[in-house]
Amino acid sequence: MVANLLDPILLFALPMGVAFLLPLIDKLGRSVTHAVHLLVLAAMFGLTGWWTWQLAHGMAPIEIQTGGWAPPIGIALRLGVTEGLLALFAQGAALFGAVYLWGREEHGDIRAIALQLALVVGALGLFMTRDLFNIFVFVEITGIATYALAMLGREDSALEAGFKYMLMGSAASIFLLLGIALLYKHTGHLNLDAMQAALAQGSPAALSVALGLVFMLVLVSFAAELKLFPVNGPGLDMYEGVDPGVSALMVVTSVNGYLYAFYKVLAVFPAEWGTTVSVLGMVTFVGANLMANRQTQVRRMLGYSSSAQVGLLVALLPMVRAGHVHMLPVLLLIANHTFAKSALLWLAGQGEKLSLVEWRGVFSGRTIQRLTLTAAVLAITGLPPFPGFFGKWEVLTDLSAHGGAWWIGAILLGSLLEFGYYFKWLHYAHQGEESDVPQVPVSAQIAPALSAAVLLVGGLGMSLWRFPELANLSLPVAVLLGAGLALVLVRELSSVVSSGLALLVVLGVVGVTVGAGLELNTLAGLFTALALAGGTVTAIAALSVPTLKGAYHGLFLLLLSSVLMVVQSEHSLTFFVGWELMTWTSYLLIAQGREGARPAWVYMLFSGAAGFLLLGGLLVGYAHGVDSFSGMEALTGSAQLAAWSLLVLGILVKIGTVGAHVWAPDAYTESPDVYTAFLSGVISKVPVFALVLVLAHLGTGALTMGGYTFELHHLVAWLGGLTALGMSLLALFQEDAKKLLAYSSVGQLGYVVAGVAILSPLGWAAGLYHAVHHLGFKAMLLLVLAGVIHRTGTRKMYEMGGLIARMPLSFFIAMIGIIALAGVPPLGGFVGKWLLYNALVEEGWLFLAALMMFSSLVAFLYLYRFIHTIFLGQLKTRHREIKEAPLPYLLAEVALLGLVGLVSVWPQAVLSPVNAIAHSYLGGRGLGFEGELVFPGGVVRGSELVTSFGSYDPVVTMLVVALVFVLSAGLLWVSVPRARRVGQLDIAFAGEVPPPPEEIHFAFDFHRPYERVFGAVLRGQAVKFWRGFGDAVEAIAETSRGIYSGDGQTYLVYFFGLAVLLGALQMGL
Amino acid sequence: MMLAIDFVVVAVIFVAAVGAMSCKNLVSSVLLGGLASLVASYLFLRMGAPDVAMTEAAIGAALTTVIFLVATRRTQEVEE
Amino acid sequence: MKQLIGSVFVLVMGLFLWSLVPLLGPSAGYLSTYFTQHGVADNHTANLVTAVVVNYRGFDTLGEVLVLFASVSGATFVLRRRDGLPTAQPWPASEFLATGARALFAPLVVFGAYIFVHGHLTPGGGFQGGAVVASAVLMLLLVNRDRHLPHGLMTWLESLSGFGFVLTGLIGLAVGGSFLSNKGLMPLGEWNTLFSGGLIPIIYVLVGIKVGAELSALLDVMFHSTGDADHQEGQA
Amino acid sequence: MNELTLYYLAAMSLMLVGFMGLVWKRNLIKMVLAFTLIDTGAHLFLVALGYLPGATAPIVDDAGMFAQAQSLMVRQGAVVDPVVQALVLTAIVIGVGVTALMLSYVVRIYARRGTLDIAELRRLKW
Repeated sequence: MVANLLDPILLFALPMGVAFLLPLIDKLGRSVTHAVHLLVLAAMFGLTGWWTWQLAHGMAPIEIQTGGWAPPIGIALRLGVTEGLLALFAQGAALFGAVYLWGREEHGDIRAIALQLALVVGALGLFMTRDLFNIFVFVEITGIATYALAMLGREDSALEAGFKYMLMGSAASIFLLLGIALLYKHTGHLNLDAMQAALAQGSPAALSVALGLVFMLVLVSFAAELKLFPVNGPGLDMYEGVDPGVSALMVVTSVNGYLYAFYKVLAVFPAEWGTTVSVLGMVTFVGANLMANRQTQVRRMLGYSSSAQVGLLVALLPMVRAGHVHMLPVLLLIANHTFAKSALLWLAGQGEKLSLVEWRGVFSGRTIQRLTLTAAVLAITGLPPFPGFFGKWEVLTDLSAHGGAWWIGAILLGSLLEFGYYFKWLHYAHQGEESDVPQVPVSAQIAPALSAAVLLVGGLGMSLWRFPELANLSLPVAVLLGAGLALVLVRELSSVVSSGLALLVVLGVVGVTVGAGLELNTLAGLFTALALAGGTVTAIAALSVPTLKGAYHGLFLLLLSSVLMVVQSEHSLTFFVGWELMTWTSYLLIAQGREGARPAWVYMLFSGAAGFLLLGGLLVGYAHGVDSFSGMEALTGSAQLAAWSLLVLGILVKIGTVGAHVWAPDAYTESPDVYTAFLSGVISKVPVFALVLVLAHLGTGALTMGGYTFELHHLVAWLGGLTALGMSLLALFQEDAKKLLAYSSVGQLGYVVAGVAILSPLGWAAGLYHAVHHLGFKAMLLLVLAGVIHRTGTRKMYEMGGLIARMPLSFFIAMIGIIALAGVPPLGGFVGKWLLYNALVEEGWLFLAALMMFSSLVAFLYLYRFIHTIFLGQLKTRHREIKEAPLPYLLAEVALLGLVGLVSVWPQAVLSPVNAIAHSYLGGRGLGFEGELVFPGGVVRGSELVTSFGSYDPVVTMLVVALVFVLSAGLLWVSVPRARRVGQLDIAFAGEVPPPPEEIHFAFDFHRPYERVFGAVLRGQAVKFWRGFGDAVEAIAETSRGIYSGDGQTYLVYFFGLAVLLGALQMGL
Repeated sequence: MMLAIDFVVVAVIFVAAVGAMSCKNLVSSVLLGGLASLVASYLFLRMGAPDVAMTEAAIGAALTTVIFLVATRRTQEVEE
Repeated sequence: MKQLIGSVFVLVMGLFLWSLVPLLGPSAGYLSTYFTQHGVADNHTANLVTAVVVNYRGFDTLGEVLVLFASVSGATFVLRRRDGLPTAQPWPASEFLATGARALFAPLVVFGAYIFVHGHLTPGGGFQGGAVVASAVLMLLLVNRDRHLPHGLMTWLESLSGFGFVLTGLIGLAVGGSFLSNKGLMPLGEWNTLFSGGLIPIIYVLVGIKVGAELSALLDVMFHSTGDADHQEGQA
Repeated sequence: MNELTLYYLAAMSLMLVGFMGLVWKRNLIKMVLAFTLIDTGAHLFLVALGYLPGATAPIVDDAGMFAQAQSLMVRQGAVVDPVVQALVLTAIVIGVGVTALMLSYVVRIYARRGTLDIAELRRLKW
């Protein structure tokens, strides 16, 4: 008899009984009440967990009867795996919510706790009941509990919001009641299963009109409850107006409840009507995410976001029902939204109604909240390793297998819009000095942190369980991930300790990798070597930067692991997980720069777009059953072209080719100085890796139109060429030395892109050789500059000068770097360019070859300025006493010098692996190595590079150049008389007021003549375009959010309008 | 005969409802609303629903009207 | 403008709904037929509506009680705040009315109790009876604005009757195998007598007490949430 | 016109008047009142759905009917549908709860803002 009592109905009886008894319990003391509240929630969680565990391990769904009557007579409930999981999310988050609201009802009374319990009961009822009218009752329970709780805490705005919300809710519940009554009349049942069976048997034709109207009633009602467009106005007001603790509860209980109840009700109607639902949901998803970008109130922004996320889930429900999408990923998305949104709302409870700008610095020095906010934002925007990523991934792959291209497009567009506002909030909260916003109580800090922890653990666990290929990480990746995560969590660890640890980890990983035998003759091997080389050097240099703490070094290790993950991936999923990890770790690293917040935001938007384009390309593969790059060779025709275009477009955006380059220079410039070297040297090469893969497996991108075939890789090569030219010209006009190198970096990638895009062995040799060599010299130059900035404290070139006297080593290294970059013999720059010209001429692309040569000339101009303005000329007075760059910088630079020297004198070190790679993908013969060089000490074979046009021997060249240099230098030393030094103050002013110092500096606006010629075409064109684009998007958002006039009556008119629209649709008018 | 009475009753309901919505004096509005509710309970009775009729009379007509009256007392009694 | 558009929407909606009416002829569906056939035999209640409300759909009714509880809690929550409110101006109560009200109080309570005790036999039940009890309380509040309900007693009544409902359900679960089951615990009794229907009268009495207490509390708070008027901002 | 159509007409007209009130009236109390009218209309509509011409109320209070009921022989259409009535009972009680909560909001709003005009409650928008 007592065993009977262990029935899931306890999940209702327990909280209801306690809610009724609460006034009596409270007589024992308020702390007893709190304890009982938490205990009840915990007990429910435990029971549900126990049942769900059994259900997940094969137990049949538990059918629960009430009143002693089996369905369809009595009210039946069901506890299956889905219901169990949903209940667990709701109970878990409500438990955290109770922690958040701990002690907040002091101002009101004990009823607030009873109402919280009622909300949870309502949600459970909505999950579990199989009875239509019972759904109505539970909708009312959650609704009324929400209206009542709205008054917890703040007053005026809550009053207004609550009342408007109640108006809409009442209209919705009347519609629901009418719909339920008509369905009952129609079928004679209230039990959903019986109803479904009755309707499936077919009904009189006349009644199908009625059914259409019933569908309208139910859909409009749920649209209002779920806050879908355009009836979400009062819902948005709720998020803005009521205490975030309450709106969080609303998200975790009632919203999820309505969602699942709607799913159950949908099953009654014909499947094809689901399209209307999906369209409504998707419009909400895209529209609300768009409008959220114009919000300055964080809480209202979160409201728009909730509307959007629920819209996405609603759109997916009919697809789940049609079997196009699995239920599990949708559950993952629900879990993700539940915990992430509640955490964000609780965090938004910091202070009263802060607008975005006022968030500046709120979390500075508040470690837990800072980490929580970052994790929650990453989770809600669907980035790995959080459940939202895996949910979205699986939904998208499911959709792609069912031809849902438009849905995929809409989902990706909405997700990108979501990036815009969430990362804006993140960057405001992360930047600036500590603000004076008071700290919230401990319970309010713990609750969001708990949610974030659930997200992280749940996401990792779920992903490993669902995608075993992700568990298949190489040891180095795993070590870097673990160490990185650990360092991120102890983010305030001192710079000395954390940088040392990071270096040790990197060295260890290098040791393991080399010890395991790194195969350079594969693409993965080559790029692994590149990443580890760059990583080691940057880790060494970082030893000398006292401002970079544990957070930086942890993120750096995570970033390195993600790069390895990408280049070693064999599966589209692993590739994309690595790619997105790389995107956000890099974002956070850029944001650590002093002025890095805004450039990092722009970076994130472009990277997000790039990621989604790539994802689109990968999904074309999934649509044809292909889940890896190598499998993509099977694609043909339009699928091949679609995949090619999406992938290449994404890669080009991520590289920052001309047009999409606007994110790059600022992001490079404002990053921490050490990190810029890694960004330019390694991270920018990862898309190059992807480009090689895509071109290797998907070919030239042949576009056939009207009998003509155009190969799109020409276009890519030209874009590369134009990038090289355009960025070099822009580099000319920079006063900021770092920005000059930033533009130069993007420009140099243009050569790489052009080379790779030629899609010939020789072209690849040129491109990949240059990619490796670029790591050497550009990282070297950036580190030299980092040292200079470290000592002088400025990036403006006109504020420097004559530093050769104080920093001779730096000067020497910079000079080598510049020679390497300029592409003149005897260093590797020449080898790369010589190969590129050969490859271009071989293909007959002569115009492009000419363009490339011209842009090489432009590089001389800015390089000259770089070394001349910084190191030569007169030393500033204030720089008289500065020292040479710190030792770690110099060590790193010397290591890079070694790399440059090696590939310059012995290009085969890179070229022979590249040759092998090119051969394995493209076939044919690439480059030849011939000749024999006889030294006094021995013979070097194959030092000569041979193409069909000629040959080049770097060793001989090096020897000749060295000889000529020594001879001419000696001659000059002997013959030219000593120069007289002129002090900086040997200038007299004849009583005039001198113009501002930078204007009389000879290096200021040095290349003005060129700017007069090119500036009009170049300067700001792309920036102007993107700014205009952004303005247009914002204008659309601004106009469309005008429909939320704030008038509750207008909202009701929208409600009626939606009813008329859907009714007309259903009646076929 | 009964049908004729029903006609009158429905007419009364309609008039009371329109009156409740259009009357400037909120107290009269509320009372007219209560009247509509009371007359509706007669219709429930006619439809073979004495339980509903009782409930509508006790809760819908009486209690709700009282709450409304208190609310008007505490705010405004005339629509502005 | 907004009003005109809204009216058009409402009219079109009305047309939609009205177009249904010809399709909704009199007919009895499965559930309806089942309850009319089996209702008496299953529960020995004369009033089929009561059988449906308390037994077949008893879970709904529990939910309904929770709704009432939540809304009264909500009203209390909204009105009884730390800062004050303008209270209802008392209606002038004539001596005649006052005497009548006092005289009516006891009979009304008894009448309400009669309704919920006989819920399984005659029209009416816990909700209607509870409402009548509340109207008795209303009489008192009307004539004597200063009278407050005895809060201690109210709390006990409210809490225990609600909890009792849940407990009865659990007893049904333990004995009859499902929540709120009316099987096996008590004899169903003789039809059309007071002691029939098994647990149904017990539950309806509990509901009656609960509803009466909740509605009385509601009236109390509507009348009595006193305090000084706070500053009225944005006075129109 | 038969009586059932008339009942539907009553239900629909109450709902229509209520919805019109929601669109035209900006006074908060009027809006809440409009909802009670709509509620009443909806309840009439529900009960009308279960109405059978010539049937009695679903109360088995005479012995002859009881005998039929005991042997599960109640004539189809002898009593009206008890289910919708039970649903309406529930809905009425829920309705009064919502109305009470709305009105307490109205009282509170008036105390804080000194207005009953819905158009004045526009601090939260866009």
